[in-house]
Amino acid sequence: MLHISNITKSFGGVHALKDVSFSVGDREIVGVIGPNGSGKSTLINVVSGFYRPDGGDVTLDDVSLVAMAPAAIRRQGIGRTFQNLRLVEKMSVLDNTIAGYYLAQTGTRSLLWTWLSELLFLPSARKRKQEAKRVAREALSRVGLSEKSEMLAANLSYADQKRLELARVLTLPPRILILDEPTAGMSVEEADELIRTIVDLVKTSDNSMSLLLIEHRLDLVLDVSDRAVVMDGGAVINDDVPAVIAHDPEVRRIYVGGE
Amino acid sequence: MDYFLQQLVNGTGVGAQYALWCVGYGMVYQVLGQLHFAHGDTLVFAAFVGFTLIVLGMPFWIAMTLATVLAGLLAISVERVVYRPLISRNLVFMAFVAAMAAGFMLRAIVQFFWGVQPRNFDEGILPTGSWDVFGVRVGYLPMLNLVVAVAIVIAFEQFLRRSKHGQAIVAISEDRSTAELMGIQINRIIALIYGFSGVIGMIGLILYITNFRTLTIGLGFAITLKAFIAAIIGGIGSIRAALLGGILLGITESMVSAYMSSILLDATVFGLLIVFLLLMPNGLMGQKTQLKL
Amino acid sequence: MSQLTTDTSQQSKFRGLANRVPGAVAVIRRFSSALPALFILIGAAAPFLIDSPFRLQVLTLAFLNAAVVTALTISLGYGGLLNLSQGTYYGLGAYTTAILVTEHEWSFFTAVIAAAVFAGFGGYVLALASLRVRDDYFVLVSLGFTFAIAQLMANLPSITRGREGFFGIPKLSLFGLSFNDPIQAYFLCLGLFAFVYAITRRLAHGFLGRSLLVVNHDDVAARSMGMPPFKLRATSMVISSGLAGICGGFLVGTIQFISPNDFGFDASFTMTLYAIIGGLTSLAGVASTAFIFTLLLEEFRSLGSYTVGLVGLAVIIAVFIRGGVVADVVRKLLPSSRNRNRR
Amino acid sequence: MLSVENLTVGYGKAPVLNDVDLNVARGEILAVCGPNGAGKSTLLRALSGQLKPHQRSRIEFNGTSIVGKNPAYIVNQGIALCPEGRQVFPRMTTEDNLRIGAYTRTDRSAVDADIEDYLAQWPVIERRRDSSAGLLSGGEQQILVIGRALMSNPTLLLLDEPSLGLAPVLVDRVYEGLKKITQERELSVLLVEQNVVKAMELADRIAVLSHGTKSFEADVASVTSDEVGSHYFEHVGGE
Amino acid sequence: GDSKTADKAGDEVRILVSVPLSGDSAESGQDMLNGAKLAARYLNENGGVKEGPRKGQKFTVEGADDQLDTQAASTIASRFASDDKYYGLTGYLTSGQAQAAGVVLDKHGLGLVSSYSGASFLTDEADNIVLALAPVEAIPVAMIHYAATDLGAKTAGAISGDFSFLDSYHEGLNSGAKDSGVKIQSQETYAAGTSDFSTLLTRINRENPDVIMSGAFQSDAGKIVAQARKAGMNQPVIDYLGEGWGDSFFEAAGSAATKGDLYASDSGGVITEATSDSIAAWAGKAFEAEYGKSMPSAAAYTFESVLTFAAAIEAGASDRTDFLEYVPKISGEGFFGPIEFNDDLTPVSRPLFVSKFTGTTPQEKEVKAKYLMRSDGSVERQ
Ligand SMILES: Nc1ncnc2c1ncn2[C@@H]1O[C@H](COP(=O)(O)OP(=O)(O)OP(=O)(O)O)[C@@H](O)[C@H]1O
Ligand SMILES: Nc1ncnc2c1ncn2[C@@H]1O[C@H](COP(=O)(O)OP(=O)(O)OP(=O)(O)O)[C@@H](O)[C@H]1O
Ligand SMILES: [Mg+2]
Ligand SMILES: [Mg+2]
Repeated sequence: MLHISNITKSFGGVHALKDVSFSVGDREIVGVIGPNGSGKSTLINVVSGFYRPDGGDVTLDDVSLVAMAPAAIRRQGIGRTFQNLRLVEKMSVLDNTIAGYYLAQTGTRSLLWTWLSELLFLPSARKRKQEAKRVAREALSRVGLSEKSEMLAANLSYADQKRLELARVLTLPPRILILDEPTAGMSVEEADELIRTIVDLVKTSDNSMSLLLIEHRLDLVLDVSDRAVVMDGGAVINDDVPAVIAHDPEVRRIYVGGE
Repeated sequence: MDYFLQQLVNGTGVGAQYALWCVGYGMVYQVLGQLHFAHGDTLVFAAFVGFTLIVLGMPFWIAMTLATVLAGLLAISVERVVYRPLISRNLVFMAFVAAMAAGFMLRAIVQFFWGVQPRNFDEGILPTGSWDVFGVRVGYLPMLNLVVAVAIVIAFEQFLRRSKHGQAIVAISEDRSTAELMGIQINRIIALIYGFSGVIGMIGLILYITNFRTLTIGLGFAITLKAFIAAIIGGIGSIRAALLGGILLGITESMVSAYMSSILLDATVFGLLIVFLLLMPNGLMGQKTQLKL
Repeated sequence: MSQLTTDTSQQSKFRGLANRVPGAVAVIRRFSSALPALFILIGAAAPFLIDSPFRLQVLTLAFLNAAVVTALTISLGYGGLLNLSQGTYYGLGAYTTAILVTEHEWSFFTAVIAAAVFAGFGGYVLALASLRVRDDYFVLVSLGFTFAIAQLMANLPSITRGREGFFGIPKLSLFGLSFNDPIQAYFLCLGLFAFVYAITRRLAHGFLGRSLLVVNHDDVAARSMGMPPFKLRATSMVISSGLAGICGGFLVGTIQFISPNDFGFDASFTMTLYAIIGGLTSLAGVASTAFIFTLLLEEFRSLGSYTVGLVGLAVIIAVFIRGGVVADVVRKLLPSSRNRNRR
Repeated sequence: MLSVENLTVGYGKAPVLNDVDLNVARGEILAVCGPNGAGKSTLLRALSGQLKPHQRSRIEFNGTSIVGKNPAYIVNQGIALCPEGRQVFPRMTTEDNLRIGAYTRTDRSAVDADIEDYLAQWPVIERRRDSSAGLLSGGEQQILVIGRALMSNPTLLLLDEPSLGLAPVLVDRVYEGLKKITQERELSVLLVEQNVVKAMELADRIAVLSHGTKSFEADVASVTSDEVGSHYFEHVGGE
Repeated sequence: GDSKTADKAGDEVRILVSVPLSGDSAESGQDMLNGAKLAARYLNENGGVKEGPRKGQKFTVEGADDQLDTQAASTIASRFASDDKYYGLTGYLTSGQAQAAGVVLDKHGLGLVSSYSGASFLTDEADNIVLALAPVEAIPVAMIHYAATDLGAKTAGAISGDFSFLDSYHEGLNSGAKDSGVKIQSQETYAAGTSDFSTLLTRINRENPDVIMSGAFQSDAGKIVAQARKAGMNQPVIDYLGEGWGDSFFEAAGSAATKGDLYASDSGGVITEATSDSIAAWAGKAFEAEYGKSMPSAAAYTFESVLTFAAAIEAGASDRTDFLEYVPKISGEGFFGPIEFNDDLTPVSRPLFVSKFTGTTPQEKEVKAKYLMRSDGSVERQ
């Protein structure tokens, strides 16, 4: 469903992406690995509309996304998290999450109508508010933050802040979920558990949902992915099932190193 | 043509005056990102003290030197007493309001001791004549302003470039807590900047006094406002920008009243500035902030 | 210390308390939302307790000011648009109303609606600038807007009757209450305040407020969540300025004379100051700051020329109290409750 | 060299760390592990002076107390913190970020040499030396902040999750580099790390923080990583 | 509840003066307040109220800072209205405040005296505002008449502050110019706080007018003259608002005051002209002794306003609610001569003097012409 074709992007002299192409199918989990600075984050910034590519195209169900604004792309169904945290630090954990739901969900109806119904105390507004709370709580419990829902986002430990980002995008599950290092700062066990939860969600969700996962924990990625894309120097150097990638000597050399 | 040149010179003179105020103000703004809204009032307060010293018989230049020192100290104390407690709590807007209020209080003190009458200085502190350059009148004092402003900017930029302070200041403006982790004594450096802003602003005010010979209470806020506008037009990022912003503002004002309407001066000048900002959203020399996610 | 500062905002203090005493939360919540209602109730009784027309007039204006400044919280506090033009919208509303009722003989009610629309449109125009410029640059645009409109009001005598002011406004009334009777005028302004407060509160605490906070804090995050920031920003401006326009209409009713001078930089600036002192996003804080400062100003006025300084002092005290500086100093001075963990 | 006793510190009223004792000897590497929210970063913030500990806490460094001192003072004493989450100065260039790390040093030419040295060692950031640090990729930034902390020539280095966001190759290389430097310079390291296995490869001793107290400490030679892991949740329900 | 008895009003005549005491116009406001205080002193030294039930009562004057703000003016007015210890309300540097106060007082059946603002709408729209001042339009008419007839000017350049009465001033300037056959080549305005006038002066100079009409307050006028002379503009300057302020003007003008001819047009010339036993002569001396500067016109008009209250009380308005009713019936000696009002509460006439400076102090001047300004805006040379 998501097709990335021939994307190139450079910043001044830095060629961050060179002719990148691959696709993500329904309910597929695609892992993206590659050395630091290989262009992984840049790629998802292009897909989510924050960067405009120099060339190439991104389509979701044959709708081209490259000219769309990030907000519109989110409403098309591509949800992402950030490698460097982007939380509203002065809001509570719960409020951060609710905002995620509100913002994503309102795209589907008119803003004006939303406000009006709220101003006029219409039952629909009330219902939506409760719904938002419920969904937010659910998302928080999914990532294991239920107990901290009243804390300010700024006061969370690093790993918990990463969890919160994830919860925020999960309030309204996107069709393509893109995660940039979701487990940074977590211990092996915690990371395992979190990734399994996400994978579960992807595999069991009612609507079809796919996952594009950027992660440096190689064993974990290879373990859960259906396919893994290896990037180096802005280009895709391999795109195959995990079993093959795991034994690719090139991948060992540039990425895993040692031994 | 002569008319145009004359007006250009006039505008540059006004702009050089703004620039000198703006360099001091802009320094705080450019390097610390703080709107120092007590700037003008601290200067005017110090100048009134200087005026009193003159009335008491002190020679002009000694009195004004003392006033300059006082301006620096006042600026440092405003930072210490008003800004720091609030900014360390991350209450930037509150700090801005409190600074305004500190300005109000200084103004009230001036009014209490010196009344609302403008104070006038004697003539002849500096020669006020002008050169005649191909029929265009170029005043000594506006040119002196310009030279001093440029000299200060160059000196300060050199100082920043050569000393470690330059880097430290940038670091502080980006992220205080991490800057502290580098071993930077942030409070000391901030005090330094405020002190400089007071001293440089005061130099500007002294030149103003030698030229126009009057001092009014209302001048303080006018200084702050012009400095603010000039700093924004210049763009956050360098002190040089403040200088350019000041001069550009002066020239724009002058050209608008020379060729358009003096009745709608503010409306026209601001209209132009807005258009300019919309075209150059980061000011004249401001850095475009790139987005990296 | 941006990373490390702990709960400085009201909200989280409140939550901290709530965490420890779970039962307290409901009580406090209910109480705090009932507070403004209580306030308005007391306000409604005021005219029967006060017999000085002066005090009544001051209270009337205090409610009017509180209303305009409360409206500002949406764009300034929640939307994060450093809006220095609230006084201008107040003025646009006032002039629209004045012109329509005086020269076109509209009813006050319809004129005020037109005022809201016109001022709201003005707000939209300024919001357009937010597409290009941010933060302090936006302040300058807003400042320019304020200066320019004030100067236009002064220099378009054929429309605004010029810089000496708009004279000859007829006696106005709304819903059968006449502005010409001090008590009825008082109730009109009190009602206006209640109206503005209710709307603002509803919007701020609901979807709009929450979304605006996100947009304000992190544009990128908001976009990644599916919300185009401009739409939200523009809405916040339109609401703030539209409500200010309505308040402007009421000003015309109340003092029956307006002049461009009243809607210049000083007016806008003061409003923004009140909103900041009040805590930007705390509606009750903002409204009460505007209210109390209007009263204070009138009290200080009898002290003649020291008004400015005393206001300055009051502002610093208010800021330090709200900013927690006072609390910290007290904590340091009282050895019993020494707490060295906070910086 | 560093000795910490009864360290009690937090953000509001309730402390996050309770009576933690720690010691780091000269040239020693102590790894501190623990689950999320255990207070590892809080510990480092307290040691670096960003947080003021409770009165009863003792922190001595080379025999002098550094409790309650400000971060700048502590850096001057020779303790450098590499904070968690890539806190680069985004608008400064890569090179300037390194240079500001050497702020407390006065030997300019030696600083320049050290910078060149470090850049030569890390081609990933060398090629971006004149670019704003904010534009670097996550891993590049991480390499940068580690280098920045090293630039002050500390005698004690506090590292908060240095492997965050690094590709496996780079993690290995960072650890190798650390090992080398500690040996060359007699540098002591307090390393907070989630990757227990990696941490144990480098460290001399390992401690586990769990729910704000130290629940375990041992020489790495005497334990396995699974044993360490088993101390992670010791205190659950205990409070 | 507004009904009161004479004894409740106390045993003195209290007058509230609403003027700006802070901000850019504070100096003018302070001068106005000082003028009113001086008038109270004058009346008290002469035994207070001379006739009627209030006989022997003394006058006190109290200032209130209206900050040139409409809202503030209206609350000051309602303070006045709700407190009947005050007998009179006066002051007002600009018309807006007077109008706003008038609206408030109207609800209570009270009136005020606007001492230094006189926009035409004050007379047209309000029937409870007494004007101490002749219409602003009249002043430039006289100025330009003098320029044309006595100085032989054919062209003029004008510069003035962006004050609230600017429109009226320009209106008078233009109609006066038309009547006198003078061409106004440029009309420049500057904003309060300007100190560098070089741009505007260059623009005026481009047309090289025969005479410069300056409508700038106090030291601004001095700066304009100084800068004009420095820029080589040696035309006669006829000033309105500048001289009256006296010392500020001269300090700011400095040595430029003696380069080229300077003319002032104001009512303060009364003092120069006055016979030594007149009120104006007394006030001029007393003001200088008390406040260390020559008496500005603005102070003269608040002085006159206080005298107007006194005269009204003596004419029978012992209660403040009767004040308006008695205004047209007043007769008495005022600052500018006899106090006389029309039925529409405007003064029958006000004098305007055009004087030429002969030295560098405010006192060294010679009256060159005297005009009478009527309340309908017409001007008559004496
Ligand atoms: N906005 C930008 N301007 C300039 N260079 C950029 C920008 N964004 C990324 N780069 C450069 O492009 C390259 C790819 O960066 P990217 O962030 O995509 O890497 P990455 O694969 O996500 O690495 P990591 O695993 O370390 O996060 C890097 O060398 C980076 O410095
Ligand atoms: N600024 C703060 N204000 C209040 N509480 C905080 C603050 N920072 C952290 N905390 C709380 O202190 C506890 C310890 O946090 P800390 O960041 O030290 O954990 P950590 O062990 O470093 O976790 P991680 O591995 O996730 O980084 C957490 O419960 C966290 O919520
Ligand atoms: Mg990345
Ligand atoms: Mg941590």
